[in-house]
Amino acid sequence: MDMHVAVIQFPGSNCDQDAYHAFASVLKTPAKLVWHKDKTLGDARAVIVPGGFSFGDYLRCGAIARFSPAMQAVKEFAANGGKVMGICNGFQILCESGLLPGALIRNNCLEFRCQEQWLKVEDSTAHFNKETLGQRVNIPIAHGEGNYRIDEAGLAELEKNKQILFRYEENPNGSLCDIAGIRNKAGNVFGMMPHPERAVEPFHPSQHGVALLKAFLAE
Amino acid sequence: MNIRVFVNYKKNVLDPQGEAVGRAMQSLNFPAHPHVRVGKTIEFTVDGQDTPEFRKTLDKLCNDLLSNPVIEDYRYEISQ
Amino acid sequence: MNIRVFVNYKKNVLDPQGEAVGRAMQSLNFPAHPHVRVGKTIEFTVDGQDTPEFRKTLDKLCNDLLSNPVIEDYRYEISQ
Amino acid sequence: MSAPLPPNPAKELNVAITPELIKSHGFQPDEYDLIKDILGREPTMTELGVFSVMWSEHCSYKNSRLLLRGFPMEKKDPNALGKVLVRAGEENAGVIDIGDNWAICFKIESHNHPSAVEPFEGAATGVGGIIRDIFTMGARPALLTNSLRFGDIRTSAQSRRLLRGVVAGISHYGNCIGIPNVGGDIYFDKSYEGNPLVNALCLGTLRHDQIKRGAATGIGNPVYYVGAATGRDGLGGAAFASKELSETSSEDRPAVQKGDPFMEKLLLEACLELMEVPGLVVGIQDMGAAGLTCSTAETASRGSSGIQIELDLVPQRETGMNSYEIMLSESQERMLVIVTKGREKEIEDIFAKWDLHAVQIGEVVEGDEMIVTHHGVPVVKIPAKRLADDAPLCMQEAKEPATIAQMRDWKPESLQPADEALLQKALPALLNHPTIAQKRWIWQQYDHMVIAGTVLSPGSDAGVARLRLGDKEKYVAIANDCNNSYCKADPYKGAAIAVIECLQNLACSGARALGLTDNLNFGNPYKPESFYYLKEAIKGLAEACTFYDIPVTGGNVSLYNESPELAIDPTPTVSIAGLIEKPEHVTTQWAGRGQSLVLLGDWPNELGQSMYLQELHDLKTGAVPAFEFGKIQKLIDLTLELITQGKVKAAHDISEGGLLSSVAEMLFGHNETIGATLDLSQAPASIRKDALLYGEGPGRIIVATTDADAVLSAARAKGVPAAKIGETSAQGSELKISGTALSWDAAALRKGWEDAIPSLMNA
Ligand SMILES: Nc1ncnc2c1ncn2[C@@H]1O[C@H](COP(=O)(O)OP(=O)(O)O)[C@@H](O)[C@H]1O
Ligand SMILES: [Mg+2]
Repeated sequence: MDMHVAVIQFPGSNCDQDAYHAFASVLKTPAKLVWHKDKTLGDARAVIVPGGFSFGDYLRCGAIARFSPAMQAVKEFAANGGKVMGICNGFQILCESGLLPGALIRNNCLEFRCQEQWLKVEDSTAHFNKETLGQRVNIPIAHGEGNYRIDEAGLAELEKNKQILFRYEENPNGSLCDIAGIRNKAGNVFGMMPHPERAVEPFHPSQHGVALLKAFLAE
Repeated sequence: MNIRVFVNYKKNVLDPQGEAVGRAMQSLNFPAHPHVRVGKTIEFTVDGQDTPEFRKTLDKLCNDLLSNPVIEDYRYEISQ
Repeated sequence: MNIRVFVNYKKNVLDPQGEAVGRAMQSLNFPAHPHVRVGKTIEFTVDGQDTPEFRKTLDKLCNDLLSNPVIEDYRYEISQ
Repeated sequence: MSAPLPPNPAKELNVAITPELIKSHGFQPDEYDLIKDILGREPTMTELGVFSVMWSEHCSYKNSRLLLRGFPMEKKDPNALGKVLVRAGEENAGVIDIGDNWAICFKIESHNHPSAVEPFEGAATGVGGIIRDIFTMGARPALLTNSLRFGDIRTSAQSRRLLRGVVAGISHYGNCIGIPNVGGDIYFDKSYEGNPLVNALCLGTLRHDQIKRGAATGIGNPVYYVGAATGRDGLGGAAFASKELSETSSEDRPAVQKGDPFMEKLLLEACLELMEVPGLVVGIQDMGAAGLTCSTAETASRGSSGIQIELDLVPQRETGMNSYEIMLSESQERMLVIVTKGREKEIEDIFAKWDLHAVQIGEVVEGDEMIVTHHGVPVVKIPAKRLADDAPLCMQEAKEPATIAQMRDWKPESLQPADEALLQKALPALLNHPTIAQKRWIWQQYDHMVIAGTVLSPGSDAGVARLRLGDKEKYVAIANDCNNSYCKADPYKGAAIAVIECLQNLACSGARALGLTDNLNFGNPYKPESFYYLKEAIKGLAEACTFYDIPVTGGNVSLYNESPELAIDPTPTVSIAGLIEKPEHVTTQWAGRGQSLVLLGDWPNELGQSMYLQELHDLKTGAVPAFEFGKIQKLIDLTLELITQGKVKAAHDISEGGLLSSVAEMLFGHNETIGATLDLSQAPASIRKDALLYGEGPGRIIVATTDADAVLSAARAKGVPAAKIGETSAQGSELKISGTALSWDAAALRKGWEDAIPSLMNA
């Protein structure tokens, strides 16, 4: 069996199919949907925790999803060095799970924002950098709670370890230091509010998501 | 027992909703200090006794589910 | 004065958030009754005295801004 | 005479049916006689409630159904693309063939009154309701749009509050479920002060073999209730004014329903999964208004069967609800499903996967009656078909309002010719009017990109979505419209123009129309003037649809949109869905640099009911612009032909704000604002300058092209008047009209247009 990208489906996920198609139909990479009650990820080469409103985003975004059995499997997968990316709600879930530092709170405008979004690419890893992705990328956002928060020590850590992946050119949500996406210290867990799976086809705002998702999968 | 859990942002965490409420109060000429904090209450009932064990379970619930310790504090009230 | 306003859904209004939290508690085997209600607190300070006039202004604020009287009830606590 | 039913287990319901109760349930004395005739006895209190909701305006279309019979329901050629597979009124929503064994299912619905009471929840549950109508049919929702009307947000804080709440509510519900909102329309006018309109549309896709019917058939088949528990939601309505009907005080009976989009998302996924299982689902219907009553009565009626349910089995959120309350509750996110007997475990397992309960509450029975028991005691026993289908239909008296002739007779000559100063100032004034200004403040709060299929986001003439259908792809476009001033001045023409404008919007986007859904928002039908508007508007829609061969596949009627002081302007909102053959045909309204602008259609030459008159002369008057169906057909065919031949780079119709406003909008490009030099010297000298620049009316499309000659000769061949009216500039952003001193900086115009709504809403 081919190694596949596992896309976790929670009740309330709504970008699971989009992420699946970005890999399966656009990148032509085998992908598989994994139900949140599953205890294993099968033969996954990487995991996507997709966007949406898992469990209605009630209480706090991602607060309930983190207890799903599949998230325990994701934690083990990440602990063994497996690659995990959380997009939007997935980013929130990874923060709630403790797989990524910090937290995401209400946009400072208090409204949902759906728009094209230019991001400054930071030099973070051997694959996530200006050389592979370009100086700036246009990746849409769609969220009500994308305002990234972390304490001073945590922020200093992020900067020191080059854990910041992207910053907003024009900050849409009040996020600290314009942070749009980060990775963990080890460099195998990624989280970002913008939606790369909405930037992969000719009619999308850009096709910058293709390189981005490839960089995520790159060994 | 009736349990009421109060969850609030930690003091130094920005509270966008609180700020907006503060601004709105000012524009209504309500004489409050603009520093407003908006928090959550979660109320439920549990059969049983208020034992130290129970408090331990409740603390775990508050830490794991009802609040996010990275940005929030909680406290609770237990009444019969 | 410190003022703390509590806003909750009226008794018979559906509280989807409370229900979701109730289900989550159950799946974590926390022994609460599944009927959970989630509410809001709004805290702020005001210079001045707790007079009947002040309470009138505060009630107006609660009705106009802090709660939605169609589906929510409020109450407040005033402390010095 | 039939034997009376035993006493209701809830003693508060065992009351005599007084004339007051009959009246408070909305019945005329002769209607009550009909009920007694159907039952062969006096109704019980619960039955009175059941009849009142089934025979309400909302469910039975009492005052509009006879008029609606004028709509074309099918294509003239039944084998043409766009064949109607499920007709208007047959089911929860109509279905149209789009080829390759696939179909679209779409409908619009209003939630005006709830939104006036509680804008956030009212709008949110409106979105929830229309989404259920679509997935009930077996279709997966693919897009949403909304048609909104509010008072003037420049002067009315109340209207700003309503707008803010409504947009937040739509955003809350649609975003959570994950259906892109790709467009809509919105007008601001004093007539909507206190009476906002909130019409929500959903469009879904399905294979022909996935179409589900809301029919209860097969004696012994179990009837399931799925979704949220029933509470006393929405029981604050008229029938409940008499408080003896409930033990609960009115304060505890929320007049508005509260929605739970998460629950709806689970229901949607679970129901679609359920319907994929061959032969499992016999019938399915959502519980909208008067949920349990309507769904049981209608499924039984459609299946020509009897149905029996026990209310003790109905999941309840509150204690002590009586049969009247349970049957009339408007709790959201509930469905009724009838499955094949013996396959109960299959439905229960699918719902368990989604953490939902499917509860059997009854079964399909012999005979033709809807039987409801509570604690085992029969409380309702009504012939289902007669309850569902025999509501009295009325034709009210119609009288042409005097204002119609007054406005028609207004003479543009009574207005001084506009001097250049006025012409100069009019453009920014119009572009800053909230009705014309950019609506981004609204749609940036909607997730318009989820599903990753949005080809044209809100902001151009129509929304366009790529549909992923098995291994096929198709492109669907949707446009919404309705100009209230036109409809007030002439409901027949106004309604026809709404259809025309949708067709033009679709053509400008490269789409051919398939079918129409409409929402008739009017005042009290018992007022002859109000009824006249309704009747004439329906006639206008019907004639336009018949001419253009666009079947009406469903819609909604919302009457009584008035406060004691004021009725809304008549507002038959129209939405038309269309198909775009190839992705390369998708066209926007944004011109590029160095292109020619060509006007297709006659030169603008009318001022009546224009935004220019309203804004710059404070006059809401004049005749509604004239049009000829046939000429517009040619214009639309020409536009589509030019687009498919690749001769057109951008297209935009002339609507509110006239020619100059349309040109300006074409210059407000995606990446930059460009300029243009217009040359209108070919226009007949007899046309007033203000009418030429700012007059409105259907039948005109401006296209941007790099081959003006080809466009002009194609137009000549088709017999469509056409004239080159200018060129976009190679650099800079000046918009000017040669031979005049008129000149604007398009970038400055754009700023005013973009800031108009946010500056009002964020103040
Ligand atoms: N309520 C709304 N929701 C979403 N989009 C809207 C809404 N109102 C207007 N729009 C979008 O704004 C754009 C301009 O609308 P409108 O001014 O009605 O243009 P037109 O006159 O060309 O129909 C359209 O793309 C439309 O879809
Ligand atoms: Mg319009």
